[in-house]
Amino acid sequence: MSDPMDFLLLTKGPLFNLAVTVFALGMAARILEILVNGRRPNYSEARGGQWLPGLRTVLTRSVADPGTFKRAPFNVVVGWLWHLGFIVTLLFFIPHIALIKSLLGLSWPGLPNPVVDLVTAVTLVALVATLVHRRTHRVKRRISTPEDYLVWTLVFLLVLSGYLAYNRIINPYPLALGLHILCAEVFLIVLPFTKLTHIFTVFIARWYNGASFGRRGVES
Amino acid sequence: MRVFEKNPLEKGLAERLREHGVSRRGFLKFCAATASMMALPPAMIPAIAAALERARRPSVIWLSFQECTGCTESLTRSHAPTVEDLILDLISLDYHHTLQAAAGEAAEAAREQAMRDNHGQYLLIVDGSLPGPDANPGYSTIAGVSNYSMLMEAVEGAAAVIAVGTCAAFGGLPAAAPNPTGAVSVMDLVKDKPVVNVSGCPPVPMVITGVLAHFLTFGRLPELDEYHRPLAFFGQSIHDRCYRRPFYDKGLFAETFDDAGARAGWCLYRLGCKGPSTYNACATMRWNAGTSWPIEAGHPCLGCAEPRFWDAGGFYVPLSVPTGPASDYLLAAGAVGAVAGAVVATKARGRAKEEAAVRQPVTVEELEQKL
Amino acid sequence: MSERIVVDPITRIEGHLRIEAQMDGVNIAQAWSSGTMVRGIETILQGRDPRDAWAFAQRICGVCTLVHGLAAVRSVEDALAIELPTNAQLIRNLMIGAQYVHDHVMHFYHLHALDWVDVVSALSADPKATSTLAQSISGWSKSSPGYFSDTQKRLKGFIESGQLGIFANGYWGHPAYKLPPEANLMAFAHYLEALAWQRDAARLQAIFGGKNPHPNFVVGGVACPIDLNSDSAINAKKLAEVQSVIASMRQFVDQVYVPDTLAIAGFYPDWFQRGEGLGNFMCYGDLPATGSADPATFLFPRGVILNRDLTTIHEVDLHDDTQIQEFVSHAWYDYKGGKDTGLHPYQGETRLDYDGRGGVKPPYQQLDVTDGYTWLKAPRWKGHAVEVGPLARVLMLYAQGHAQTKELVDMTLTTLKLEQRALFSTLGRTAARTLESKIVVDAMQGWYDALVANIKAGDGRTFNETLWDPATWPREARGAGFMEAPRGALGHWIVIKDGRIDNYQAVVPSTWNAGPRDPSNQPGAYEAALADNHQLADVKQPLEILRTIHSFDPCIACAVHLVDPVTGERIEVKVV
Amino acid sequence: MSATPSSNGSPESSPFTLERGLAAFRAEIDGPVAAFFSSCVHCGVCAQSCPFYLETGDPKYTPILKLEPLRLIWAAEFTLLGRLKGLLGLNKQVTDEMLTQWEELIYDSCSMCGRCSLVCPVGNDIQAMVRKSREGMVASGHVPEGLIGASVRAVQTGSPMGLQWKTLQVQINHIETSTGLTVPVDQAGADYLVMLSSMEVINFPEYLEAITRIFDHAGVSWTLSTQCFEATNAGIQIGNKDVAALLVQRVVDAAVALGVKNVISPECGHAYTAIRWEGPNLIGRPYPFHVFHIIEVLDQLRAAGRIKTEGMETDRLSLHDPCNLARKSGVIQQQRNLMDLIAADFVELKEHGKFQWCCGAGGGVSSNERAEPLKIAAFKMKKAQIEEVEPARMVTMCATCRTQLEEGLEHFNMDIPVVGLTELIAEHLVEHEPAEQAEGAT
Amino acid sequence: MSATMSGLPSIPVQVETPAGGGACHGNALAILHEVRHALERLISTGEATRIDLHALPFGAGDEAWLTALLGTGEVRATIEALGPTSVQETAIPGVWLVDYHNAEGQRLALHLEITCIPGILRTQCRELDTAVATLDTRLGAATPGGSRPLS
Repeated sequence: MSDPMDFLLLTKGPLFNLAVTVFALGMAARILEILVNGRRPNYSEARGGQWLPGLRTVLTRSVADPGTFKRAPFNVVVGWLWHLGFIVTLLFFIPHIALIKSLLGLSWPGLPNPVVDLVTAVTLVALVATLVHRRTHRVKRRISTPEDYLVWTLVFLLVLSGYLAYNRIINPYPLALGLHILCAEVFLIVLPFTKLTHIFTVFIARWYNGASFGRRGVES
Repeated sequence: MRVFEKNPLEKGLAERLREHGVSRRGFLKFCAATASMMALPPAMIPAIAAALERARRPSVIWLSFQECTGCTESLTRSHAPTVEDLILDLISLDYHHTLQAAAGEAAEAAREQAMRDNHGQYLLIVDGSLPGPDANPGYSTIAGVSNYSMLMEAVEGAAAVIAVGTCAAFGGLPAAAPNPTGAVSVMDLVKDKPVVNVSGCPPVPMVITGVLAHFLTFGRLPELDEYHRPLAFFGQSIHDRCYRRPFYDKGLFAETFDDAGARAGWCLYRLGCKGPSTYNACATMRWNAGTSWPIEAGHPCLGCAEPRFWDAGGFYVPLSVPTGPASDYLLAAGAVGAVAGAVVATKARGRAKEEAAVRQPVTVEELEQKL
Repeated sequence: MSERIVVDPITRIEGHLRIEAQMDGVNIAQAWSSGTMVRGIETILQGRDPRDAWAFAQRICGVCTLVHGLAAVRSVEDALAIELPTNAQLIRNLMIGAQYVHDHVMHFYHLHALDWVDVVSALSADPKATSTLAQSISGWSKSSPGYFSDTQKRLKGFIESGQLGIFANGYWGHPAYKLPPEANLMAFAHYLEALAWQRDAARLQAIFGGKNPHPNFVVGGVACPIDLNSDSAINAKKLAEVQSVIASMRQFVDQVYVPDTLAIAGFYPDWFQRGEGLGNFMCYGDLPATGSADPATFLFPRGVILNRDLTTIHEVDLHDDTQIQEFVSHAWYDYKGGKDTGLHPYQGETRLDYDGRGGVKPPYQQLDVTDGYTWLKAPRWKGHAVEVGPLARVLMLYAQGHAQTKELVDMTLTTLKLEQRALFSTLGRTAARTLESKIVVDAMQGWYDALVANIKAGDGRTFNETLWDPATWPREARGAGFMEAPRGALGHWIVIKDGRIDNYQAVVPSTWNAGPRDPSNQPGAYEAALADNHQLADVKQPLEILRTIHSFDPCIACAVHLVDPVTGERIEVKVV
Repeated sequence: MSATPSSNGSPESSPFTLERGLAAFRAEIDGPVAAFFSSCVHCGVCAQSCPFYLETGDPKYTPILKLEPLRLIWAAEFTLLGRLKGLLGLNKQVTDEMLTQWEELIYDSCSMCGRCSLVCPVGNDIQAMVRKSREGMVASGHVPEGLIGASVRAVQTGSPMGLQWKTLQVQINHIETSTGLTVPVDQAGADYLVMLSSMEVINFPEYLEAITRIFDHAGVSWTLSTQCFEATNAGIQIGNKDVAALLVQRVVDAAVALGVKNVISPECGHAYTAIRWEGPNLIGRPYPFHVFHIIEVLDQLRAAGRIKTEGMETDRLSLHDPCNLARKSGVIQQQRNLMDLIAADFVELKEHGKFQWCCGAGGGVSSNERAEPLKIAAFKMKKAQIEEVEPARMVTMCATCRTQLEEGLEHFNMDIPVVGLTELIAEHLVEHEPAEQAEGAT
Repeated sequence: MSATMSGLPSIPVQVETPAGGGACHGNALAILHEVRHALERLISTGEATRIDLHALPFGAGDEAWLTALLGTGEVRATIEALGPTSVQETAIPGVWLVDYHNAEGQRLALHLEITCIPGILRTQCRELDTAVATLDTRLGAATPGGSRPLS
């Protein structure tokens, strides 16, 4: 299996199936773990609704409040930068759209490749910055676990391998593409079992938060 | 590698050409065309001329195994040099089923004669895969001899082996899943002789002749990539050299074969083009005397110069799409996962509830004890 | 036991063919035709996307490089009832036409001519006399004494080099060669010219299909869009190139191929008296005049002629499982229902069983002809062994009173002073190939004009998108894709389940012609033809066998590619 | 700064065990907890909202870190991966040692102000999870002494400070004398049952007087209850639902006994949270009455035109929003409406309303003597805010906040008096003939 | 047998060709920059450059665009050896387009030469060896009764 084309086909075939399987299994389990636990009945007299405030928080929590922005500008700016970069690259790069279409049957217009390329480069720089920040900021350093570094490495390798493959810096291309897909597969496999879960559960968490505060009449 | 030492009386190429009335300018032009064909920079033309002055016709033995004759057909489409120039002036094609006059025993005798006369110096060209040593030899025989035996016998005295076409180079179609005849490539079997793979289904004709011209010109094989393919032709991908690449970069893609994008020549990535992962010379050499090439004629690249391209996902499925039924796995595993998650959560909830039922409330008396 | 002649490899064909002939004195008493290579493409096709099938099927053969691809595409289109845009049908016709003419010319000059032309004899020709001969039969421009002199000089230099290359060990000087040196020189010159010409002719497929060999196709039309204002589509420049290729093809057929055939055939009248054999002929028909696949509009009609009776044309139904069946009683396969049963391709089943079905362990001297002796099956139409190919088509056209065919056939018979009976022969087959090239190349101009007229009328459609997405397909479908390939009737049968290929079967021209005996011991077309009045002047140089076999234009890779499509099982056979 | 464990009793003698604690932790885990832990990315932004971290600079006070015991239990028992790891014995265990270490983090350095819950990018309600964690801490016996004391006193005497009705009666008498008004006691069928907090009664007796005057002015039908006057709930602060439920039940019983329609929570933050939000859930059913904070009631009266004021405070006033009232209960605009009635020079602190900063004393920190240095440290955040706008006086509406503000400002030698909003309103009431007013009241 | 064939009809349809001869897909422009550098080298050091256009990934319109831009200069020559080779000076002095075709008119190579005179135009020194002999032969053939060389 040292052959790049064999390697690519392995990653596009059996390994991808495996990754998707583990991912789907794990992620469904994670979400069910949350939903089945549910919430206890609340007998207090509500001041506001839950559904709309919940959904509102799902959206608004993406934007930091001015005080947080002032006190943690790095977190906010760099966090935004690389998250946005990652999402743009993931969802608006034509080959990714083709992949998603094959998996889910959904499709949408993509962005020009040079734009995605630039965004990817910015994402990589931002990711490096987050690592430096994690190592140097006393709070982040204190609360970081090995998992944080593992996840950082996976995300970085995922973006980096995509960048190298697109710019054809690693050759031959089947090897480069295979490496990128392999990174994506490892990413998918660990996703449900690490903090990467937040990609999906963040919506649930924010909703619960917004609903809880909203019930008490606070826009959270 | 020692070559062309056998027949000192034979004239060099320049002299042979002069004898049929080809002028010096004609010879220089031939050299220019040869440089272009070998994908060498024009600055190499004087060196090529000097080498071709002396070049003699090497003996070439061409074995056809599990093949479709597409590679030979492709060879006959070469316009620089033409197949007639090739077989009359440049090489001595001593065994080739499709072209040779002799048949049956006479044909085999010609092969054996050439192998004896040019022992250690002939070029062995193979097209088609062959059933491996572990497969039933009856799956492919010539003159009652298994392909495997014939290949190994012919390799013994060869200076080098050129595997023409993806079947010979990588197993190709016969080796596609589930490989019903146990087909293998030449490279799988030949370990002690230099092997050049001229892949493609079929190969670009000028790439076949280009490798022969290189051998003829320089008396050695060209520089190879990790798949033993000549770097001069397989060094860059179709995608890197595709004239439609700017559309890829701009994100302009044909969605179907007859839409405005297809008519305007937009990128065929979404129609399944394998150009990015395919290393071949189609984009620059093009086909049939520069007439066109698949992408120019609106069809995505099949990736035919790459190993296992038959099994590399559908031809109309974009390169980034997995080859397996991943979405089925997604659904099935999602369902299983949901059940597993629900079970775990329910179990944990159940335990918490059981504990709550027997829970001992905290009392002030207990708290007081702590004071 | 009397002498058994073995010719293996049969060269100047496509694929791996072995002929064994049982001699009765100087006569061939019986012959056996054996395909000695198998790949298993149908097994490989199982489970794949039907839209991809053409690319796999196309690699069945690189010589008739178009036909299997198109038959595969048509099988899917038949299964899904996809309607073709007019332009796509016309472009396909042009590509098929180019295939015919290209293939037939190459066959005549490069695969067949050396059976009739003694290259060495050309050295003693007088260039001036050659020129006179050439100019007497055709207005072809390359016919000056200087031209023939140069050609002769080149040949001389080549032969004197001592390295004869592809001409080494030919049966030069064999008493069966009858051409005078001048005719040999002219033919040799045309051998080289045809090599050059075919490169140009192949460009037509490249324009529409991207390359040749193995041009590209798509289910539902053609991949090349039409846009007169685009550089990247079929535009006026490319259409003009197509026109120029057609013109060059017509010129070569008219001025070189047809005159050469008649000239050479004139020296071999006895070859109009042997080498036919079966007397049964079959055509599926092809080359629709419009986008529809209605056999009534085909240039080549569909039907069967039995026992040389041109007055009755029998109807052929590809879907009727009692009509076309394949037998393996003398092939290296086994059927579950027993080796003597016959199966229609939709139910087709095959199991590789070399050792169990009489395969002799290589290296071998002789086949065991009492059992399996080939990788070819024996297809039969209602139990009849039939011949397919140019002779079948020309007879069919002739029987139906096709005016141009009648004119061409009658002209040929008159010129060569032959009776109609002479058509049923080795050279009748070769002549039929030449004549149908003329018919097809003339028709190409008509398709081209229709294409241009259609584009001018504002129709630029080349592709029917409606059933491209497998999600739009029925869960199960099956269809038959047929063609008149240059070598004869070709059918691909496909069964589609859940968007994937469930079963795939190809019954190809050379299976009909080169196939072995069936359970009732009826020989295949080759075998019957060789047993038809063949004497060998020199058993060591069986030139006569080559002549008749080559007259069929064998394409053996096409014929042997069958591995169990039902179970997809790979049978491992260990050789003891 | 190292934590000093308060658990002085030997484990054998203690009724609280690790198992009991773990069960209590477990019982608190629900969907939101699972969603929150699943989503945390260790970004550390919560630290930037925590006065205890910001003013000490010690990263161990990062809010999310305070939840580690709860998280470990969730991860091990409520996730598929945790169950699998458990089979292999790979899960990290929650131990007594760990809980001992965490006691400081969960009690001393957290006022449960909830600011972290509002800034967490993934939406984790950290404050709610601290509240939940305290259940486990109590059940496992890892609680600061001060809070235990308060709880015991609250249950045993009815007040965390040991205050008795007789003390309050003295005060009532005094008010009645000074105002000439009657303080209604045990008036069945009154519209409002007014609850008090011991701290107000002891430190800020002017509150009750102010209420008496305002309600009289507005003609509100109200009463006190001898059965229960204490609204604060030490059970909420210590984090035990048994104690909390006991205390809430007293309020409910009193209200039901008098048949009031509404219960007014005093100028005390956590009391409001206790009876307004947690109460019904603690007793497991909805109330037959409504609960309002006094500020809400005053604003309703203002809006109805039933409060008429005259004159304005002319010095620069600023407002401190109690966490429990503003951020955690949505009472934000009401106090501003009231300020507008009486303050000519009202200046907002820069971050206010739901984004206000905690005074540092809530969540039981003020009852936890050991936490004094942390409490003062946390106050620096508030101090900085106050210094920014340089008010002459601070206004607030929570006795704990008011005490902390007074003590803190004094600690830093800042001469800024702190007043309760209710008294401020009372001071500006338009004077009427008492008789007329009394008629209206009957 | 009819040996006639239909004459080549004129191009059947009108095309709106964009000015300049075709669409530029991007690569032609890069070549022009390379030509510019080569010209500077030719001027400063006299070094000639040859660019093989056939080996470049040109789109259908690129070549037309490039040749239209380079324009047509004063010199045009055709060499008949192994098929025609056309040498055309472009409108840029010193930039030559050398187009090699085989006997069937198929293009073998297309070179841009940046030089004073393309090498293939010059008389070949190797052939000068036989020049006198060839002339003598022709003289001999042209002189009745044969003639001896003048020298």
